[in-house]
Amino acid sequence: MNATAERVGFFTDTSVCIGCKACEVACKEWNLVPEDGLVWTGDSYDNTSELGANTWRHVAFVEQRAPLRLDGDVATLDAEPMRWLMESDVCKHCTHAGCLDVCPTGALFRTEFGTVVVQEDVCNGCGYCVPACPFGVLDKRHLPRKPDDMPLQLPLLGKNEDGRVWKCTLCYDRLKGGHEPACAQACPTKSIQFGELDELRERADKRLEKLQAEQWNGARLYGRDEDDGVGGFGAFFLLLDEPEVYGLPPDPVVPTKHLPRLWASTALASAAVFAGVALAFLGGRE
Amino acid sequence: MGSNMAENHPVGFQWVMEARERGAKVIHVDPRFTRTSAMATQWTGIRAGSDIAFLGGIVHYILEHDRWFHDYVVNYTNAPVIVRDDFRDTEDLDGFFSGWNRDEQAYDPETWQYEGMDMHAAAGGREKGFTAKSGHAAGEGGGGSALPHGEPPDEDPTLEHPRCVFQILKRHFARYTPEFVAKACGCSVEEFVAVADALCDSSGRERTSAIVYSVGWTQHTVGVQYIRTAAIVQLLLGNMGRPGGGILALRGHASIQGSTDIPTLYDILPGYLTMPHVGAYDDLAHYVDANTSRAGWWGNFGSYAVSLLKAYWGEHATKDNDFCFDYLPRIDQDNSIYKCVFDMFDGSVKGFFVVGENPAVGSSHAKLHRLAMAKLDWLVVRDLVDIESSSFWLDGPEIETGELETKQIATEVFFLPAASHVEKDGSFTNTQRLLQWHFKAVDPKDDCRSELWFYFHLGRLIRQKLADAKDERDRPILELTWDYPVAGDIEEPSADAVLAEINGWNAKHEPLSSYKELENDGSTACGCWIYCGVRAEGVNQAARKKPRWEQEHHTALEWAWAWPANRRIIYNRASADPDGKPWSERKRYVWWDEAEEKWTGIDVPDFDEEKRPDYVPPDDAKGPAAIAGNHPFIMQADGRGWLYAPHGLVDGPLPAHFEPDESPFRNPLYGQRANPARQQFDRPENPTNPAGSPAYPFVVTTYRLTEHHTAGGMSRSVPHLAELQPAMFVEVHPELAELRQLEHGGWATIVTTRAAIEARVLVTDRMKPRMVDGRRIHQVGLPYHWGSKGLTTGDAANDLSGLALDPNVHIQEVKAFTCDVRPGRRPRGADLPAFVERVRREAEGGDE
Amino acid sequence: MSLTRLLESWPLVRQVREGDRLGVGKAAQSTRSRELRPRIADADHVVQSVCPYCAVGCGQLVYAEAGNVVQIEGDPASPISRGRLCPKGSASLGYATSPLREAKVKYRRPHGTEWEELPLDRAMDMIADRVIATRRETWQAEDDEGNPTRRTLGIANLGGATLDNEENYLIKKLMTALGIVQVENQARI
Amino acid sequence: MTGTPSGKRSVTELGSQMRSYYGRPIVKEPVWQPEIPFYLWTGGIGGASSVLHGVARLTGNHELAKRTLLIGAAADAVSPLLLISDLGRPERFLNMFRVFKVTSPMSVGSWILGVSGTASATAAALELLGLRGPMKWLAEAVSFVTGPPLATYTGALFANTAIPVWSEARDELPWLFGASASASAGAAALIATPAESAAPARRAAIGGSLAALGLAELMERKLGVVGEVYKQGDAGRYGKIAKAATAAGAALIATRGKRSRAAAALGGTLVLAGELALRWSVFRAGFQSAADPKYTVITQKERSRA
Repeated sequence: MNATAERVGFFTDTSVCIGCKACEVACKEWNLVPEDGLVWTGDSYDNTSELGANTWRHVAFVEQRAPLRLDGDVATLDAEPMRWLMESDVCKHCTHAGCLDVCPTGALFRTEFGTVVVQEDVCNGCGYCVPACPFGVLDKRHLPRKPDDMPLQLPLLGKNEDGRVWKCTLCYDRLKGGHEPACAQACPTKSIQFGELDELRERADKRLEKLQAEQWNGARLYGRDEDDGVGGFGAFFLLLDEPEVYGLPPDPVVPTKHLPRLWASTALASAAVFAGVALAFLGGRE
Repeated sequence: MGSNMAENHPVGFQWVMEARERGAKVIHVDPRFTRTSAMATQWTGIRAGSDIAFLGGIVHYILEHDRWFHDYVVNYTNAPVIVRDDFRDTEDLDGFFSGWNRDEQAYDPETWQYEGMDMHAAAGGREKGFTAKSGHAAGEGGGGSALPHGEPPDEDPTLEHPRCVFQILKRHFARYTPEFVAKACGCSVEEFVAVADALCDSSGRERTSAIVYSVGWTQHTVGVQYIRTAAIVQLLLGNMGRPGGGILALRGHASIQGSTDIPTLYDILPGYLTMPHVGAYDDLAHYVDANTSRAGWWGNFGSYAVSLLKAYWGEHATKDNDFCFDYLPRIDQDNSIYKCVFDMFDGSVKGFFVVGENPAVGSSHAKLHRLAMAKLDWLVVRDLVDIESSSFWLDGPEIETGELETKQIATEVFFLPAASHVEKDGSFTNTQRLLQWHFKAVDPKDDCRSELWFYFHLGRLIRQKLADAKDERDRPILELTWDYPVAGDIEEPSADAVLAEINGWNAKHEPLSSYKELENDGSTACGCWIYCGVRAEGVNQAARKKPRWEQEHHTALEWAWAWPANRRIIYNRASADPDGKPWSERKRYVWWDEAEEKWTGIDVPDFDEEKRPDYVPPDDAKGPAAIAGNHPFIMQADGRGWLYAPHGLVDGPLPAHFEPDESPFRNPLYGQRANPARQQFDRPENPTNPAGSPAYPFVVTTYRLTEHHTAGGMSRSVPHLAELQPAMFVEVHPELAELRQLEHGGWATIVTTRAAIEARVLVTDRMKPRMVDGRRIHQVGLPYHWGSKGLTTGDAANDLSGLALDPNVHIQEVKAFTCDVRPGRRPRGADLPAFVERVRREAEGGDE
Repeated sequence: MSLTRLLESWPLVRQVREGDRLGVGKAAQSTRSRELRPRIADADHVVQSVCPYCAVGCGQLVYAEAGNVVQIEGDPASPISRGRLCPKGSASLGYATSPLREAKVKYRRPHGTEWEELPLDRAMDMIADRVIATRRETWQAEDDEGNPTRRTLGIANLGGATLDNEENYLIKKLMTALGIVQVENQARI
Repeated sequence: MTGTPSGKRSVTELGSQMRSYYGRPIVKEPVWQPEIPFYLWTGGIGGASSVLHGVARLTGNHELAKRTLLIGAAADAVSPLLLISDLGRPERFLNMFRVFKVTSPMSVGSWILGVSGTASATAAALELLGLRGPMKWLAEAVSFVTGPPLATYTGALFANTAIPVWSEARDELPWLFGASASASAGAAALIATPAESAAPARRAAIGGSLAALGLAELMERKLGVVGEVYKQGDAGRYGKIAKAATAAGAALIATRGKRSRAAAALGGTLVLAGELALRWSVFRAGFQSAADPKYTVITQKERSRA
């Protein structure tokens, strides 16, 4: 990893997210990600549903019968308080990234910016990274079975014959050109903040203090802790409820955390196979 | 209020969020809990169509508790002015002001005037059968034009006089108590008081607050009066012309402000000059005299008008021929699009240009527009994509229902592909009156062309074809100045050259730098006086793009150009006290510099630079000179902010609460239910849901979503937007879902007496029912983006709404009308009109 | 490429030589990734523009390459938007290059059941003729009382709020000179 | 945890009670096609056959050695084909050898399969050509050594994911797959080998089967709540088939396999089928445990409580 570049990432502050989805569009426009289906879900204003090969930013909408803030003055005015949580989800660019560890081809790699990127010229679509991600971020862009399967596409977008795995690159190409990632640049309220990770973490801690002082209901940081199961996120969040409410795992752990032990038990199992088979030869031919 | 800023102006909303983070209270008063409400420090839900009751309540609260900003109100508003003794208020006449003419169904504003003012010349248009009902009373020019000079004849600085505006205001709003507001709007007394208190607390020398509105206010039969009420609040609290104050109209189209300043509107000429009325004026002098106010900047009406005529007809416009004043067509009726569409329906309108608009989806009573277009001889549609308005004859809803048959439609249709904003140079005037230039990035492809190209070359062709015409009728078009430089293979006219004409020039053809240089002797030409200066020194000021980090002040005066004279806040002399000192250091903006003997500040002062704060106009003063040094509202003849509007409105000098044209309720205040002056079209094609009819028991309101744009032509055709909101839906409360057996995620049919549409059902608490007058009233929410074409299609909400208009500006009421909701999808084909008819029959028996 | 060079380009070898033992970093980086540039770096030119959707007036940077728009994003210099854009503004590229955009004139003759092709100049010529004819048929020189009216109520023009000031100016000027008073726009919707 | 609410329930009420995001999965289901469970099976046969073959050689049971060598080689030949056809970009299968990543069981496995496959193929070819010598000896040795890991690494591959039912079974899967491999390899050999030389195969088949049955049971118990997916849907169905077929096959082999070749063949076939079903059961269980977010949430909440 290039020593000169600082590790960069996102701090997504949901307390100022207006759910406009500019991040989703700016991402797709820049990265030429195809439109992937006109499906109305009825899940509040979310018709994107989840991150995947064709969705690298996803804004979650959760309507709740709960006050946004617990401070007396305004909260008590409304007999039936209501809040509308909005959160722009994205690849976490984990410190210990499951997808990166398990990729057999080296298509996934850690860039000089400390981000995790799939190299589209290397990926052979083995699909191992898909179940290896604790957040369900990566997915395979499937080859269209019949022409009408083909998602509509921009002229700029090449044939979307595919079969490779895709995810947020944190705009690797823009970073190389000294530009901010598309989603962060577009975000009207700077709910999505891009920058050097250390600096973002300080900012997030201050922000949390402020919100807690203002008695925001359920304010917490998610993925900021470097001792968590994935060694902290490169893209972390300020949430206003339990992670799972936003479709996020409460306590994600990188699969390879158990790998040493796993290899050991695999070695033992191999030995056992050998021993077992050898045993089968005792007692000769009868 | 009346705005969903976070959803419809998200990038502008960044400043609101920043203010919230710095401790500002963000209050959202709206029928729906929207993305804006979700960000607000307080959301207060009210019944759609009850905003005047709420705002009037605030006025009452301010006056009742003496929370008004004394120094501001006494000096800068017309509070002390005394009104004629024959004026009668709605409180006296049960919902009518004095001057109501039952036969004409219109007001004669005579009795609303200041004491001592006579009306005879106030509005030339008032003469010879031209009535207030037929449009603008007198353009913008007429305001108080009968005042002998800047000072109104009679006033009482103590505000004690029973007929002074202040006392009239007190009496008028006396019944708008918090209890009344709660009853009429369906909110709680506590919620209302919290809002009123917050506004009062943030008033005075040190603090201000701003009010934001959008079409949530304008699209009512009392839309203008909504905004008037807000103006009264802001004047009483001293929030006009001051930083962090004012009333912000957030407009929905890139250049909708520009298309009003340089109007593609029937009743005004560029710069808000009155369109001449039939038989109203003997000659130019008469026109000018009738529209010139003796005081204020409308005092120079003549210079503006003559300079425009010079811009139009150049050397052909001379003193001897009245500068071709006769060439201007005359109006004598409402020619707004809604009146026009009925004429189209009746066959008297035969040719129609539709450019960058989609009436078949975007206009109220969209079905009527489609039926009307089927009666045309010819139709020209210019857009980026083939929209509902261009192919109504092929796959419109009426083709499916059999109400129209393609073969029977005689309309000849031309669809011409347009150029997008990246394919042409030009300027938008955005919502903050800012002219911003956009540069061309690429050439338009194939037949795609700009509107500039289309109209220039259309005019060129017509002039060619008429070149030998001897008909007197053709002289205006043949003598029109119509020679703009063109460039490229496609011969695109130069937008900069057109802007130069708009800016204007003097006799030596040198560019003008300010409207103050305009003359009425024909020595100057100017296409739009308020834009004069946009090309000062021959430099395109609108194209200035000095980065914000290089700007001297946060006002960023060197980014683009704001009319008038690059002022970012108009009437900003009000940001200083009567002596010309800033009201407070925190809020310093524009002030009188005694040493320099001039006005200065971080914005361009909206005042004569050298006029001392203590200047008192001599009795013979005219025009701007007739405005006193402590009167900031220099476009008004008396230099005051009008708490009471003696002139300019056709439905009353003060706002009063009226029910929407279609409403489940009687008026809680007056026997008169709805605005008596509202514009109605009593025609079979425009039926109305009977008021209070049990067949249409719910209040429906239409709106936009962040992910789409108006009628969808610019968003339903874009893959990355279409997928974000891929279906027409209806928002209902769980109680209503229970009541009407609506399944979340299923389908519902929404029906009015005009049409029935279907939509997916979104059951959400965000559509809270309201307790109004002891009744629980449900509200139904409908986005209006969908139509029958595009990547995502759906029924058009505007099919449901009818045509009842605000009488001042002819804007339709689509923010509050009534409907019924039924479970399941709507009938198909011929069964659909039959179904609507059946429901209408059921409705008979509704009571007025 | 010589065998050694081929070997050196093999990430497995780089893994060992460059000490990226886990093969998750530089060793795994492909040549394409190493040389990757943002496509705006290859644009012929960039112009400052204004968002075509709502009236806030956000600044846009439009990047063009070989006569095509390749990217539209927020203009950081704008004191109004500070480089930010909403979903619609962010979709401007998709808007300017929409798969549904029409590039050719389409014509429907009276009672016609389908669109036909028509050259642009022919269309312009026909439209000019229609205007002249309809104007002549429906001309009102004066009203019943003999007051000059100098207009036609037979033609109407709708639209303008999405257009440029210069375009609106020409529309109003031309229509006024032709005596067409029914000129309207989105101001009412 | 329902998805989109039906009925008159408000989306707001749902949001207030929601402990997942509209019931949507948190981790993605694998994108692997049916080739994979078949590969687990053939790979297992290949790996364990190499071991059988090796020991048979050393113990001089050349009848058995020859047949297990050919079976193993055949399995090793089919396996990569299955893997390649599952790739999104098959033409890029060589990228598997671009790097070697100890953190990726698939990378390690690819190298093992590559080496083991080449070795057994070479050995098999020489065997058929009747050529002996150090070359063949080396090939056989390599295939022998790489056999056991080839039979078990797939267990590590599955366990090394975020799929609850797989990762939570990380202590059992390699063993289960190893046992299953031995059972199926033994069964395959049993079918192909004359009774007089088939005793070790018979014992391997029986032993492997019993071990597999036991380990599967142990795994499901230890999985607790997540284990319930093995009682549901495809995983449940395949699980039942696996248990029945394996048990029946093992029993048949144990009782009649010595005397009747037919019984041995039938028993062997049953065991093979049972082990294939077992692989399918585990495979499908992964999908099912990913599809419902509760398994992810519950396991993680329990872990953080512990």
